[in-house]
Order: sequence, then structure tokens, then C-alpha cells
Amino acid sequence: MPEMIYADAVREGLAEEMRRDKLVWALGEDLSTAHTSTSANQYKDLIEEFGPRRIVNAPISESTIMGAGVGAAVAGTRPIADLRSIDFAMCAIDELVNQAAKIRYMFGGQARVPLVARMAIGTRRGAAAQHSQSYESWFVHIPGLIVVTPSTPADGKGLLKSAIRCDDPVVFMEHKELWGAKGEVSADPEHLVPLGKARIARVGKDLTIVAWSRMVVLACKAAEELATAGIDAEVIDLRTLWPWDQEAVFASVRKTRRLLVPQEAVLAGGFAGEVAATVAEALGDVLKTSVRRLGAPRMPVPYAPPLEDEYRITDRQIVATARSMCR
Amino acid sequence: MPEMIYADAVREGLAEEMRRDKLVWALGEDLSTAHTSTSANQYKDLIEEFGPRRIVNAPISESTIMGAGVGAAVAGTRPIADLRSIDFAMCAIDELVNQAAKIRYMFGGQARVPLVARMAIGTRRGAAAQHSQSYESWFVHIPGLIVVTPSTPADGKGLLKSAIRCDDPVVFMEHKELWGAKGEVSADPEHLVPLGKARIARVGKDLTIVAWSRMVVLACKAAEELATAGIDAEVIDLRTLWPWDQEAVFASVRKTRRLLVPQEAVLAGGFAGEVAATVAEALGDVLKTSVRRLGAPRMPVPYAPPLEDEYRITDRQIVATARSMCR
Amino acid sequence: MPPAATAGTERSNQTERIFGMFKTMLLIRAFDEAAHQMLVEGLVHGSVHQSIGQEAIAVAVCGNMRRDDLIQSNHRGHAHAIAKGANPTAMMKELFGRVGGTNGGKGGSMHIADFSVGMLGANGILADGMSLAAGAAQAVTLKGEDKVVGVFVGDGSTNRGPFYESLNWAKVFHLPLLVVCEDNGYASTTATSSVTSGGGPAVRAASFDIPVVSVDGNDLRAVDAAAAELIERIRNGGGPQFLHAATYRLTGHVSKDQGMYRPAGEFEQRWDHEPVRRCEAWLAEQGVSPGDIEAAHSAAQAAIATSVAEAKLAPFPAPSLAYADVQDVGGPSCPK
Amino acid sequence: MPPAATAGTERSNQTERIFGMFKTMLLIRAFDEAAHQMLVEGLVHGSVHQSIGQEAIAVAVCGNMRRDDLIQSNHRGHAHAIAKGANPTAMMKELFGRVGGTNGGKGGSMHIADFSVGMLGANGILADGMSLAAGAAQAVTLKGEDKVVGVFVGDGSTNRGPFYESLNWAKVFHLPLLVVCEDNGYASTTATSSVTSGGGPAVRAASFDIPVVSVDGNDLRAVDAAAAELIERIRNGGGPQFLHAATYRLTGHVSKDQGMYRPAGEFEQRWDHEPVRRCEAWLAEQGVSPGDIEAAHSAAQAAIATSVAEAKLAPFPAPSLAYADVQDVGGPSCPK
Ligand SMILES: Cc1ncc(C[n+]2csc(CCOP(=O)(O)OP(=O)(O)O)c2C)c(N)n1
Ligand SMILES: Cc1ncc(C[n+]2csc(CCOP(=O)(O)OP(=O)(O)O)c2C)c(N)n1
Ligand SMILES: [Mg+2]
Ligand SMILES: [Mg+2]
Repeated sequence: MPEMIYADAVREGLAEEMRRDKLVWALGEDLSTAHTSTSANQYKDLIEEFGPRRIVNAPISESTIMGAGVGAAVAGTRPIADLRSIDFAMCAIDELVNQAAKIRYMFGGQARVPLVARMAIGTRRGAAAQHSQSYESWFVHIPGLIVVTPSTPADGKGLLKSAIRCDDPVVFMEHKELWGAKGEVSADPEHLVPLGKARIARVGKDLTIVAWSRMVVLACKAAEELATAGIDAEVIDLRTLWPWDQEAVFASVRKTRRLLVPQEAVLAGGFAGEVAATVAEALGDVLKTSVRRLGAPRMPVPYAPPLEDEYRITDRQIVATARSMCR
Repeated sequence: MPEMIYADAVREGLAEEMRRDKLVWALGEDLSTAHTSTSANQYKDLIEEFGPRRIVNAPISESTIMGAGVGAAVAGTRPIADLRSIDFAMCAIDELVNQAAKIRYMFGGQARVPLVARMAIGTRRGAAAQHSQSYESWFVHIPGLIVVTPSTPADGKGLLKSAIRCDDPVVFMEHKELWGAKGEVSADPEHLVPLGKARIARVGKDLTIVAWSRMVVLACKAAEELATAGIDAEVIDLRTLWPWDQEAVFASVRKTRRLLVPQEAVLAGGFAGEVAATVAEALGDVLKTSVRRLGAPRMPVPYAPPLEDEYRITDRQIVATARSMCR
Repeated sequence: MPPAATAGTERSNQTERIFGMFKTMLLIRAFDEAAHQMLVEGLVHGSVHQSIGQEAIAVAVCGNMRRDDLIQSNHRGHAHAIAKGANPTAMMKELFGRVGGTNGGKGGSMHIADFSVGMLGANGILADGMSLAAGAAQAVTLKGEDKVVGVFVGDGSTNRGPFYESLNWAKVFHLPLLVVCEDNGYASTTATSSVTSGGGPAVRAASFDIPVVSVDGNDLRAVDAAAAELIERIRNGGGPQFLHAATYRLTGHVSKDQGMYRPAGEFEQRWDHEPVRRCEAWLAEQGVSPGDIEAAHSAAQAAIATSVAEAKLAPFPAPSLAYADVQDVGGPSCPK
Repeated sequence: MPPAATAGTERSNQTERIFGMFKTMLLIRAFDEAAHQMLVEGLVHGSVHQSIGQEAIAVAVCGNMRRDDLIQSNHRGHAHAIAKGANPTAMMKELFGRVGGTNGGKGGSMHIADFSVGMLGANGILADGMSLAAGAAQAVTLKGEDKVVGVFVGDGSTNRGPFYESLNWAKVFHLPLLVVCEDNGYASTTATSSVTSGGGPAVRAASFDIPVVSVDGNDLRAVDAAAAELIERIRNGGGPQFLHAATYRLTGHVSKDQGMYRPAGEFEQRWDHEPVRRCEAWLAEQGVSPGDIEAAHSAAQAAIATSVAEAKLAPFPAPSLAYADVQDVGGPSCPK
């Protein structure tokens, strides 16, 4: 399988789906030209292949990027509305929550909303308070939405393809610091990664670490270090936060009897709480030690590097917490 | 103490603060005239006393109601930006999350944002998908925000007054089905209810029920019924979801060794998960039985009454779950 | 959907056409009166926004559309739905929350939709329909169809940002979109003029280089003529068009609102300008007999009475249906 | 803040005034060049948006304001801050993320703010400054102050909804607000004209009945005259005013962007119209000597070199400061 970076993998996934179905199209700011600039190359050269009616360079109108995406999905096309980042998606929450998520239901199944709402998450060095947010947990709370957080180039491609083919709205969240990450990616245009299925990133028996997005990378790194200390951690990459693969998590926790959920987002109100609470409810009697979460302190993301480092969860913190749980 | 309904209590609280400090003012749609219509009377007659510059009838411009509130707070006044309901507040999330919550921090403490962002939550009979939402958990996840969910007329008044006097942004969430609720309310204009302090709504020893907003009413009702079955439940009304009174909850759970957290909102990603996860982490070894949550199924709020009833958490469900926990 | 023509040899085509639209207006009015009454009686839940006094706009706009054209409605959506051809009985069942409702009882008044006639739904969030309609129009162009998309927006709602974003969007992408502003002078309890600067929605729309036509929205024939022209332009590739229709809401804003915030006398005075009576007078001038007009009234009343009767008899949906149609993957499972 | 006048008996007051503003332009340009260089060297983090080629607008607008007037900036905020009187050394320290930075190292380039000179902050979310500024202006009126509030908005950002909502708001409430649209023809990599319909921001603002003045934003004296007039009108109770200033960004959009999306030749050609050289030519005509002009250049370079040197020496803030200034009640506690 060819190696490629995450940004190239998701672009290839989109291009394949656009070739396959001419009702697939994308809209967002600077889609046609961003490749000569500083962005992530997710759309590089696509306008040349698909033209400006399918790679739509939008005005700075987040509400309408999302809203038009919803309307176009309802009217039978498959738009990818790219808000570029969750930070800017804050300007289009209403259209996502009040419209995209509810239309199928409140109209009694008369309509479908095959929309991909694409919005990158994650801290990026020096990006500060308004360009470094991670609110994946919000959308888990919104009935009607599917929430996808791929951690590898292969999953980025395979899950984007599944998201595009899905008949319900999918919030697709890349991580800004993963766009340059390398990995093997299937070249088969029919290779899809299913929504709602976790991936066991590392098999282990002493402790289950449940992670998603960039935290998977850190969890795997932590697991290697834990191994040198004689702790055999299992790392589960959830891939999809809604629906999340409870079966895979429960099976792992039944085996390891310990659960650690590290997340990049602010701890309070984050998705780690959902996982931890669900496991504590269902498997409280199985656990050898209390469930544990890690997450950022409840503060906006600061700018200066040493302050930003206070915000970031590190593999060292995962190691330390895991060790304390296995004592 | 005089008895009054919730809507009258919060109005009295606002009027008292406006009399006390002429930099307190309110902005929102239909504030001046709503009292002749069908709304909740939260502003009835206030424009007559305070004039149209302090009770500002706004255009239908949710983004700007919130944004102007933020700007006016930064510039030294104390606005109450009323979005009328969380459903409409979806149109102003950006201004709340990207601006109000971050300004003090990202400007290094140069500015303060003494804003009250008022937005009612809750299911109201027949209000359906776009007028019945409860997203209090979202704002727990946003550093910089305080989140208030009063359950009684007294707390509605006392907490609104604290929110107005607070120098940081407060999301103040009334419940649409509580506006008509009656209760005793202090007439002392200096009676404030502190932010971040829970109220023990009922003392008990067998089980801790943690609730907020309208769910407190149901929890208390359930507790009375549980008492007839020999189960002595303690009901904690959190009042404030951020900061939430961990001390009070931990003390109660240490005593009862059982925790049930029922919420009105959709279970997945809700605040009950935060409480349950926190207790499971900290007191996992104290618990006699696994923590338990209750929350709405992950579906939009349906319209037809028998369908809406499927969405609603009831006191009967609280009773049944509590009984199963105490077996 | 052009209304079905009544046979009548002595009348001109135009008279027949207007008489047909008149009947649709009557149906809407009867529906809205019944909906309100049923709310008062507790059989309809939540809130009901009537279009009484505003019927001409919906009827004339939709009367110039094809069945496969699309409309995006707002919170005041009954008139739009009926005008586009939705079945009033299915609509009434929806308001009752019963089986056979347009939305299966899941939506109610504020979310009434009938995709089979191109009615893409009422909407409880003001002005959101603007971008949804723009997107639908974009889908139409992408698919190479020749459909027109119409969107209804209230005067008060035009102060929301999405209104402007969508106007710009529709013009930039040259979309087949007809924006219809139903300007009834009020936004809920607030006189719109008190919170709107300058010349209002029509002037603002024109600043996006979108052609604007302003009409007396209570004059059915005027709206009909304007809508015909604008829809023709759109169908011929003319891009987005804007119709500004002045009207007046003859009821409270919602549910049981009595409209006490209106200046004394305004309400009564406006009854003299309402579209049904005005159209009736014109029809009489054209030689439509009092008997035929009376028969039209009775037919509308009877039709809606039947709708109400049927709605009363329809069962509520099974509770398990609450769990359906959330999403294919990850939807809630029914506890039973 | 009017720039300090240089002594010079033989020059007119107007020449002195413009020469002072010229020096502020030089300071801004030197700052932005240095900021970019330091980003390349890795000492400045995240992203940097330069105002090179656009300096005249910030300088002339803020040059007509009092120190206690307020401005609300956007993502391209260095020029606004310096023009309003912020200390470039404190700003450079902020870009370095160091102690002594305007925001204590918490904000960086995109959030630069200096409340002591009425600079209410740069902003990473486009057009949000519009409603914040409207609110600040509303606070000004509520407090009975006579301050003016200015807000800077890019051409691309005027396609966002809050722009329109805020224009309507400012006019309805008759607020002391000056909206300054810096129209540089681009929004990031996109030519704004390709995504903007009609006559653009000026025409649209006028549709809200807000007086609009359009100027060549690269002509310092023209912007100065227009700003003086508009600010005077506002101070005299004239309500909101709109200044549309055409300009050109002579660098990439952000950080290391090379601006390759621009048509060949455009970039080079525009250098001939940039405000510093044009102002320099005018000053020479007025008899300002080459030596004085050269000295002004050197002074600006030297000042910013000192800022950079000081920023390099300043320490990073203690990690515990990350936990400060979140909120009084319920803020995170420092783990140490
Ligand atoms: C975004 C949003 N804000 C507020 C409301 C509450 N609301 C419902 S109808 C209405 C007034 C709408 O006025 P207008 O647009 O003129 O339409 P009309 O009711 O007159 O037909 C308001 C404020 C809402 N539904 N959505
Ligand atoms: C709401 C929002 N959308 C998108 C962005 C990303 N972005 C930053 S600057 C920019 C272009 C802004 O163009 P313009 O308003 O013309 O200002 P200029 O950069 O030309 O000064 C974009 C799209 C953002 N910061 N905020
Ligand atoms: Mg209206
Ligand atoms: Mg620009």
C-alpha cells in the first residue's frame, strides 16, 4: 500500500467519491486556491479536475456554507460543507444543529440530509484561543448527527468516503496537527472504513486506553513506554464518536479491567466523560480500579509556548496516570 | 416570605439590580411588549420603569444581540443579553464561545466581560424539535463561562442577581416549564444566592440523586415516593453546573454510597456524564453500586404528545432506577 | 401548482384563474381558523401561526409554480403548504399529532412539510430558510434541472444575518431563487419599522444587485402578475429575484396572542384591506355570482370541517415511532 | 491619537501633521516586516497578518481619534494597534509570547489588544468585531460619554451576516460608530469580487441609510480628510458612518503565504501605488528634505530593532500564569 500524508489521503478520498458520483461536491472558503497558500492541501488541484460548480469557492459566509449545504443535501445532492475549522464552524452551529440534524426526523422521514460537515479540530502550535478548539463532544449530544474523528491517513480517507456515502449528516473532524502525518493508505477506491467501528491500535491486557483523533498517536507512544515498564496497554482508536463502539470498548475493559480515557479537549464536559460514565455504569463491578480521564484544564488555549504546553495533554501524562492505575 | 411564580421572581431580581446599578440593562427580542402577548412575563412593565435605552427591544439579530452584549460588557456596562431560548441562541454561539468566553483570557486580563447570556432550556409541551432543547452541558465545556440552571423561584431570583453582579460571563438558563412554578422568594434586595453552591433539596441516607433545573422537581417527587418504599433519597439541586459543587456531591455520595443523576437533556454527551464520571473516578471504591444516569433517548424532540412522552424522563423512571440500585 | 379551473363558459380565463386562487385562499383561511380553534380546544399542541390576511401572497406565488418546483417556508407555513398543494387533511392530522399527518406527527404546525408537492418544510428558526433554499437552488443547477425554488421570509426576519449572506450567495452563483418577503409590519409583538433602518428589505435586497418588485400583497391579482413575471425570469435563467409584498396579519402573532401591542383602531381598519374580500369584490365585478362565491365559501368550510373530523378520529402514532428516522447508523433503539 | 508634531518652522501645520502620520506608517511597516522575519526565524508563533501597503487607513483613522476613543480590530491588527498608540515593544513581546507583552503572552498576533489606548483587541473571527463595536458604542451612549468607536473590517468579511445585522443595529440605535472597510481586493486566497455581488460593501452599507464615504485608502491625506469629517459627524451626534477605503495588500495573506494566486504582474504594479512612497513624494513637494525623510525611515527601523532586541531578551511567562484570568469563580487551579 502506498504511503502518503493525511492531507493527501483525504483529498484522494474526496476525489474518488467525486469521480464515482457526480452529485458529490464541496463548498467552503478558499477551496480552489488554497493550495498555493499555507493551508492543508485538502483540495489541491481538485478544481482543475471538477470545475468551479463542484469545488465551490464560497464567500466568507459560514452560516450559508452550512445552510446551503443542508438545502442542497435535502434537494438530492451530496455536499461536503467545509467550515475549515471548528472555530469558524461556531458561526454555523444553528444550521447544523437546528436544521441538518433535525430535518429527517421532524419531517417524519420525508427527507434525508446526506451532508458532510467538515471542520478540523485540535491545538496547533501558537494558534491560540480562537484557532485551537476541540468540541467533538458537542455533536455527540446532538441527535441526528454522526461524529467522525480519524487519527490516521488511512482512516481519514476511508472514513471520509463512508461519510460521503452516508445518507445522514456526518460531522467530519480532521486534526490540524495530523495533516502532515504519514501512513499507508489503500489505493482501492472501494475500500471504505465503516462508521461506528473502533480499531484496536495496540493489543494489550493490563489496561484499556480509549482515544480518538491525535490522542491515539500519543496513546500509542505512551503504550510503548508502558511496555518497557512491564505494563501491557490496549489502545482503542474509537474513530467514530457517535455511534461509538461500545462493544469493542466493553470487550477490552472486561479483559483489562482498567480504563483510561485521555482527550485533547477540555476535560469538563468532554467526550471522555461519556465513555468513562458509560463504562462505570455498565462495568462498575468488573473494574479493578476506578475509571480515569485525562483532559485539558478548563482554560482557553493560551498563545505562548510554555503556556500552551500547560494546556496540552502529553504522552508522559498518559504514562504516569496508567502507571498509577496499575500499581 | 412572599410566594410568587418563577417569571415574577426573575423579573423582580432584574428590576432590583437595575435600580441598584444604572449600568445594568437588558437587550433581546420583544422585551418591551411581550407582556401583552404569550410569553413568560420576565420583562413585564420594565420598559415603563427603565425606558427603552435600558430595556432594549432588539431587531431579530441573535448574533448581534449576543455580540453587542459582549462589546457593551467589555466597555463597562452590565448587559443581560436575552436570546429567549437556547434554540435561538444557536444563532449566537460564536459570539458566546469565541468572544465572551475568551476575551478576558486572551487579552491577558485587560478586559472583563460582565455579561449575562440568558437562554431558557427545556421541553415545552408540543414545542417540538426546534423549541425544546437543553444544551447546558455544552457550556460546561467552554472555559470562561459560568453556567446557571435555577430550579425554584427563589433561586431564579437570587442566582440572576448573582449573575448580574458577576464580572465574568454567565449563561443563565431558566426552564420553560418552570416559569409558572410557585415558591417563596426573599424580598430582601441584598439576598443573593451564591454561584457554585448546591442546595440539599432533601436530606437522605440511602442514595444521592443529583439534579438541576426542572429535574429537581421530579427528583423530589420521586424521593417522596421512594420514601414510601423505605428508600431514603438525598436530592441535591446543583443550581450551578459550572462551577458545580463537587464538595456537596462528594460528601453526599460518601454518606449514601449510591449516585443517580437524572437529566432532561439527551443522555449521550450530557452533563450527567460529567457528574457520573467525576464521582466514578474519585469515589469508585466508596460506591456500593455502579453510578447511574438517566437522560433522554438520542432523538430530536418529537411533536405528538405520546411521542414526546417517550423523550421525557419521568419521576417514575427515577423511582424505578433508584429502586433497582437499592436492591 | 395552478389551481384547478371551475367550468364556467361565460367567464374569462383570467376570472377563472383568479377564482381558483380565491378558493385556495378560502381553504387557507378556513384551515387557519380551525387550527386556532383546535389549539384553544387543546387538540392542537404547542403554537400555531396563522396567515389570516396574508393568504394572497402564498396563493399567487405558488399558483405560478409547477408542482415540481420547490418552496422553503418559515414558521407561518400553513398557507404556503396548502398553496403548494399539500392535503389539508394530512396537515390537520399533523397539527393534531396523529397518524396520517404530513410528518407522521413528528413535526406539528411549525415543521409542516410535504415533499411530494415540493414543500420543503416550515421552519421554526427565522431566516434559516434563506440558505436552505439557496442550497436547494444550487442542487437544482448542479443536477441540470429547470426547477425554481421559492423561499418565504417575514419582514422581521430580514434583520438576521443569513438573509444577507444568502442574497449574496444566490446572486454570486446565479441561482434560480425567488425570495418572497411577506411584510406584515410586525415581528411578533414588535413593529418592524422600529427595529429596521433605511428603506427596509427591498432596498437592501437591491443593494445585492438582485431585481426587486414591490407589490400590495393583499391584492391577489397584483401578486399573481408579479410572481408570474419573476418566476418566468428565473426559469429563463435570470438568476435570483426578490418579491416584496406588503400585507397585514389580522390575528395575533401566535397561538392565543391577542395582538394588544397594536395601536388602537389599526386592526379594525386593516380588515377593510384584506385579500379575500378584495378579491371577492373583483370577482363580483367580473360577473361571478353571489351564489358561486357563497358556494366557494361553503366548500372551503366543509372541506376543513372534514379535515378536522378526520383528524379527530385518527389515532396517535405508536410510541415506538418516536425512535424511527433519527439516523441509520447510531440511532436510538426502542426500549420495548 | 494625533501623532506628535515634529518641530520645523518652515513647514505648514498640515505638512507637519502628515509628516507625523507618515512616521507612524513607517513604524507600522517596520513592525510588520520584523514580525514576519521573526516568524520565519521561529521566534514568533502561529500566524502573522501584515498590513504592508494598507498602513494609511489605520494611521489616518486613528490619527483623528482621541486616546479615549475606542477601536475594534480584526485579524490584521498590528497597524490598528500602533496607530492607536500601542507600544510596539510591548506588541513585539506579545508576538514573541513573552513577559511584558500587551496581553502577557496569552494572545499573540491575532489577539493583540491594548485597552490603555482604547484598542479593544484584534480578533481571529472575521466580522465579529462589528457587533462588539456596536455594543461598545451602545455602552458609550448608555454612560453618556462622547467617545467614538471605530471598527475595522476587511472586504471579504463583509459577506458575513453579522456585518449587516450590526449596520442595522448601529443605525436603529443611532450609535457613535465608524465602520472602516479596508478593501484590499482579496479575502485570503480569493479575489473578493468573485464572491461578492453588486456594488459591494459601500452600496450595501448605504442601503441601511448609513452615510458612506469612499476613498483611495492608499492616499493618506484623502483618508485623513474623510476620517476627520466622519468622526466629527459622529462626535456631533450624527450616528453611524461608513468609510470605504480601497487598498492593496503587498504581502501574502498570512505568515509565509507567497500570494501566488494573484494574476502575474498585479503585485509588482501595485507597489507603485503604495501609501508610503506616495506620501513621501507629497512631503518632498511640500519641502520636507530628503534628509528628514531618511531620518524618519532610520528612526522607525531603529525603534523596531530595539523592540525586537528587547523581545528576544524578555523571559517567557511562568507556566502557572496559564491558569490565571479564566474566571473568578470556577477557574482552573494550577496543578503545582
Ligand atoms: C432565530 C429566531 N429568533 C426568534 C424566534 C422567535 N420568533 C418567532 S416568530 C418571530 C417574529 C417573526 O417576524 P417576521 O419575520 O416578521 O414574520 P411574521 O411572524 O410576521 O410572519 C419571532 C421573533 C425564532 N423563531 N427564531
Ligand atoms: C469567521 C471566519 N471565517 C474564516 C476565517 C479564516 N480567514 C482568516 S482571514 C480570512 C480572509 C479575510 O479577508 P478580508 O476580510 O478581506 O480581510 P483581509 O485579510 O483581506 O485583511 C479568512 C477567510 C476566519 N478567521 N474567521
Ligand atoms: Mg412580520
Ligand atoms: Mg481583504
